[in-house]
Amino acid sequence: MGFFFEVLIGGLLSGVLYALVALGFVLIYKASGVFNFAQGAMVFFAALTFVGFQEVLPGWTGLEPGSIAVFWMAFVLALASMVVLGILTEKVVLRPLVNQPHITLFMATIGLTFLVEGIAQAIWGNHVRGLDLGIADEPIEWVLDSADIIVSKFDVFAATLAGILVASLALFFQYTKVGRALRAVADDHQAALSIGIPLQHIWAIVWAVAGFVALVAGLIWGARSGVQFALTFTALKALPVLILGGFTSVPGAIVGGLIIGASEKLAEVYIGPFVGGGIEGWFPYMLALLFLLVRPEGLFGEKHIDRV
Amino acid sequence: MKLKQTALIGATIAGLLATGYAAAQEQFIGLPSYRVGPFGSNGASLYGGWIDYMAMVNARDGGVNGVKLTWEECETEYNNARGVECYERLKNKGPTGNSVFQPLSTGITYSVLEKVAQDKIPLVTIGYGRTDAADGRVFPWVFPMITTYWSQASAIVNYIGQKSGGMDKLKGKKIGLLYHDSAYGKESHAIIDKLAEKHGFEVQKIAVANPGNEQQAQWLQIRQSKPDYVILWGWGVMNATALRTAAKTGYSRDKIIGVWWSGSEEDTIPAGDAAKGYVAAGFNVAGANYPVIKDIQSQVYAKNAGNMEDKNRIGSVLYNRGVVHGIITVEAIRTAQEKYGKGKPMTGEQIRWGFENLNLDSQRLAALGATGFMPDLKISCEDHEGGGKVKFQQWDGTQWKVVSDWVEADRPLVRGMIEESAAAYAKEKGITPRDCSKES
Amino acid sequence: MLYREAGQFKASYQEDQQIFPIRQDRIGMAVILAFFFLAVPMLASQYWLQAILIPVLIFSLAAIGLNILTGYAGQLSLGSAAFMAVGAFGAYNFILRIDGMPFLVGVLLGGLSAAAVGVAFGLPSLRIKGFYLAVATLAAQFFIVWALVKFPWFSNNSSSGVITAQQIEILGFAFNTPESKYLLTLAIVTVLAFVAKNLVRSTTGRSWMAVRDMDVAAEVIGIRPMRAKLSAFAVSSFYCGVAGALYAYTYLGTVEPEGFSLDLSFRILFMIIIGGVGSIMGSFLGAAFIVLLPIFLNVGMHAVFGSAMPAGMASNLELIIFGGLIIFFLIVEPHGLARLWQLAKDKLRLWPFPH
Amino acid sequence: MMMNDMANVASSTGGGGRRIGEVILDLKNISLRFGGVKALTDISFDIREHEIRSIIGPNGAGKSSMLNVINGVYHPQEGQILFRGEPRQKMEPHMAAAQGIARTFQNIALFKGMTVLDNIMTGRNLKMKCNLFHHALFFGKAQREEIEHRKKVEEVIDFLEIQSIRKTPVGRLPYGLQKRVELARALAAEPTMLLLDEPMAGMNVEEKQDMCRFILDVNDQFGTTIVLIEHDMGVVMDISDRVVVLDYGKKIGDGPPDEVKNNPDVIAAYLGTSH
Repeated sequence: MGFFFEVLIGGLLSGVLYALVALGFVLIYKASGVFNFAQGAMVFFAALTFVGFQEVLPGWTGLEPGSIAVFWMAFVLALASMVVLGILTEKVVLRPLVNQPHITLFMATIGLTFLVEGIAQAIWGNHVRGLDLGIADEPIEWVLDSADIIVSKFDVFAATLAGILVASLALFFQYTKVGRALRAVADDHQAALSIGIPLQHIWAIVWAVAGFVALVAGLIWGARSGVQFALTFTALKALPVLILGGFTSVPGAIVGGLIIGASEKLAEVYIGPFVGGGIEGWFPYMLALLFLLVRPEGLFGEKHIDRV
Repeated sequence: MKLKQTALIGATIAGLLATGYAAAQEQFIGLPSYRVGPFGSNGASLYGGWIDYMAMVNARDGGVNGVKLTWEECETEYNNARGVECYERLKNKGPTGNSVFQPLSTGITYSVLEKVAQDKIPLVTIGYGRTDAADGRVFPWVFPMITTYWSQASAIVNYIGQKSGGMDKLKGKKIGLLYHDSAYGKESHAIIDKLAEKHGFEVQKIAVANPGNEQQAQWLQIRQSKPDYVILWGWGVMNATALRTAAKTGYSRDKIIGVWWSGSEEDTIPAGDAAKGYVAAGFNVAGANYPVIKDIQSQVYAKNAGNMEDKNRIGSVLYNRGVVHGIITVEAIRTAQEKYGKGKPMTGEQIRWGFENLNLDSQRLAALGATGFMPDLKISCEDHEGGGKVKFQQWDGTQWKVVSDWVEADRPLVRGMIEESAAAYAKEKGITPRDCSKES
Repeated sequence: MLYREAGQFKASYQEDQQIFPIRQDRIGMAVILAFFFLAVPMLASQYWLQAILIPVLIFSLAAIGLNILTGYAGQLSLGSAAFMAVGAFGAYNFILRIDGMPFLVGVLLGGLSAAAVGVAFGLPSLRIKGFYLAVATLAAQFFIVWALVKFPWFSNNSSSGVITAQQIEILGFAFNTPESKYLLTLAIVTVLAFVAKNLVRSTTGRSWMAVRDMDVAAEVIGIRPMRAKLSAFAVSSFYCGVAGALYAYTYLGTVEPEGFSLDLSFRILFMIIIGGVGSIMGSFLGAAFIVLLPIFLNVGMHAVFGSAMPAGMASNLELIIFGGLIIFFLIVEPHGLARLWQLAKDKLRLWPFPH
Repeated sequence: MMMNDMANVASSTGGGGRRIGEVILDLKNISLRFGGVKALTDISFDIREHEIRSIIGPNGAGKSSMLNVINGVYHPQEGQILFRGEPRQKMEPHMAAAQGIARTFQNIALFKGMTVLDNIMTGRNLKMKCNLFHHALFFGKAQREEIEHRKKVEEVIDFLEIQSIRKTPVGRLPYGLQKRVELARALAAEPTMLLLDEPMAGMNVEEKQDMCRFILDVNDQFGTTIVLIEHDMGVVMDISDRVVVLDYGKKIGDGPPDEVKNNPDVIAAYLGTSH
């Protein structure tokens, strides 16, 4: 039983990280109806930019490598880059495609994925880099001693961070003027426009926020498995998360992430051995596929009625 | 469609003509490199080392007996189709065509396996590729040199035996095999099963789905079944993740033995402290303190040349592996020149002879400044592997430290499997194996 | 002046329904076919045949497949490469396991296996649309490649999972030179391209497009969305499957499941976006473009920088150009190169009198 | 000559002339809900063969929902539908099409990426027998069939006077012409019953007159039963045989135009307030 819980807890905690990537998708989808396939590439771009600045800043400023000052300067610069990237994307790529079919926008973001990956690697090079956030990825000892269950300090830290991020986003949407405007936009573009909400202004903000979320996700994933190209694959796992949670729901992204994280780990451990293992690569997608057949709108999504 | 395509064709031909071809006293080496994509950082070090070595030979010795080495890279992105295109593009360049094809990708190796015999270009796969091609009677044009995967697996088991105090102590032990769930990873299964049977240990095979950046489930399984050792048969991001997750689940890193594609700085540095104590096999070692590396520093980098953007990587495992590729390529050309005429560019066919008669004994290695850097090597008509030895290195947190001498594989067992598999291939393809007693 | 349709009148519906209603187009197509069937094998070097023309033809076929599904029936798929894999491994196993299996029948059966798998993964399309479906096809992409690696039966228990295609033989003639492989590929691709053209201009094609443009309205006039979507999946996967079989037999010779990666699926998608969504001709243009561009860049950069070329620059540039072009085409010319081709022809139609 | 052809088509489908016949479709106590929202409540009325039956009512009265129930896009939770006396079970739109029910839509539902000709050809879909393999080969059976149906389609094109735009992609046509093409597509199916959802919305007077003429011609020459939703009361009262009035999903009136016009409920709920 201990083993089961160990797998379950580990799965839930890594699910939080999927949720973090999925959150970026949801924000943009809610505000502008775009399914931003490039969110994964943005996570990669963010992490790479952060690590890149961390490398070059000591040379530019004479600060101690690895110091707190360098960390925060790199963070701010990376965040600024993400905001610029987000706003540019909105202005250059998506605005000209307003009112095009969803599928066209989706394909455009696939193009954006390649563009962003290419630019990131062209600027920073493509060797693997480590990223240290100062929290060791080790078991919490008292849990290990008392229950013989492994719970990683880093995972708990990451989950907490993700929780804070989600909570502050929720507060932001609920209580700020921009947040309210954003929800109005999400409900009905035309109506929002007609009551004088500056749509494009809002979109720019959303893309910037999505860039911020991508940076946080990139830092956590980068610290977990190194900053490298494979981060873009990880981000793909956010897709089944979205299908489970629904494209428009922030809590959905969280719950979906937890379900995907836990079920893929449990499946690998309990079903994997019977079919030769390695099923983690496709299991979440299959799960999402089966789920789609039962409830196409996701757990928290809105049911869509075709009108003719 | 016509017009546009003709225009494209014309322009590409112009491009093709504009490069390459030059004076006759040159030996052309096509480099199907990969520097972008998921494995780009590995490719950058490997091909960097190889190019630097050739640049050093040109600078220090004026080439091989006066024949300058020239080369051109062609980006494969580790993709088979692109690899084939590079093969075709490179094959007729230079005065004598491409000297040798070394794609550093098993997939590309398979894709050109049959073409090389027709085009008469030796295919050299050092530490990857088709294992049974070590039977030179069936595969005259293919050289899986120094150590094949099977030899490596066997040497790792022998090393574990040594550490346990003798091969008989392996009985009843449990060894985990954490492998990349792909053709590459599965290459380990047959030989490990055979060895398990022979020595009486138990194998637990655990697959990791590509790309391998999530291994929580696998390591929890390992934590539960508590194997005595874990062999890490990974590639790319999977390696660092394995080490980190092992740390997370409390599996001792000095019980993890990696293969050579899991044992480079590219694997340990991203893992941070979690990599400390980890042991990996290699047919070359890390370190910049070898005369051959020092020559590269003084002859190439001191003159502001050199291929590596990141100079810290000089002397890394993969960089040095690239240097090994350089040494073997250059020595094969040299050997060929001794038979077919010094100071002349060699054809692919002549260089094939050079590879087949390559003999890097300890004396030659010393002359090359590579004593202890790579194992001694003797290729023959039957045996295109020529060594089958690996050294083990341990990561101390900042660098690799050699912790063993050259460990041999169970040669009779491996050779038996190679011959069996090669014979099956020969039968399927209707190939009559060469009679090596008639080769000169 | 030469490209003029004046004076060509259609006296019957039959004439009006020809594939190429304008006489010059018919002549042009005949010239193009003659060029590729007769002149190219004599003139082109091995490099051109093996490294460029054969893959362009094969990818054109895969692109036609995806175009049928995405361009005509409006269902987005990110799993084209996996269906190619099914075709390749299917053909391999049919030829391997059934004695005396003729090559062409083997390829056909490979394509049909892909069609069957395609229909299975197309079932969700009855309930879901757009990027939801894209995620379902991702499931196909990952699952199929996993299954081919995992069950050694598919690769005839090869220790490495790599299959080596058997010698191609048709009626005793062995296809082992680049020229003969090229001609075989060209013949198959030409026939299937015409078949695709026939399908899209018939009732089948019209029901695909109807479902694409407005599925509720299509159903109201009596088109069964299920039949239209599943037939699109079947035909599309069949094309991808045959392309996969050719990829193994006439192009690479050996293939491994991992070769049919998500990245390849994306590339095929790019071919149709750049070449022209909903255009058979566009599939050829797109395939040629996507195959040639990286080679071009690489060669071009070498010409400019020589061996001092910054490492990886060509490939990063390639990613940037691909991504940029996708966005550019979607914004500026959603019908891709095929539309530009059409515009050029329209200009030519008026030339030399522009008004 | 062309009109004669059309008349032949019509007579072959059993119509011809304006003799109002038996009840062809009988709707009994239909109720339709979306979640908690009631779109239609307990509605009953019938449609007779060859008549022009109009459904009117203010915006949101449930008119379009009614048409969607008739051709199977929506499935009412309660009530019974009898088609030629047979009760209908759960049915899909393509089955309605197979029973000879065609329709046009309030917001034009043409296939935007296709030409006018191809759009109208889709209307022949149900009558074409060739399968995918015939199409793949094209020559022979598929080609013969294509030509045969092309002839019918050309008759419809002539009838609606849209010859000049045959090869134009419908997306490029002005609104009025698109409506006409949509009608053509419905007619190409040679329907016994034609559902028209605001066919004249957004048209100028001249276009309206044309459309009116086409509707009357269709009804007159082929005997096609017509169910019409229209806001223009002048048109409705002019051409309808009987009119159903809906308000808030309920039926508030039913009968010949004159009777409905004078129904106090209708005047109060509808004619008196809006329009």
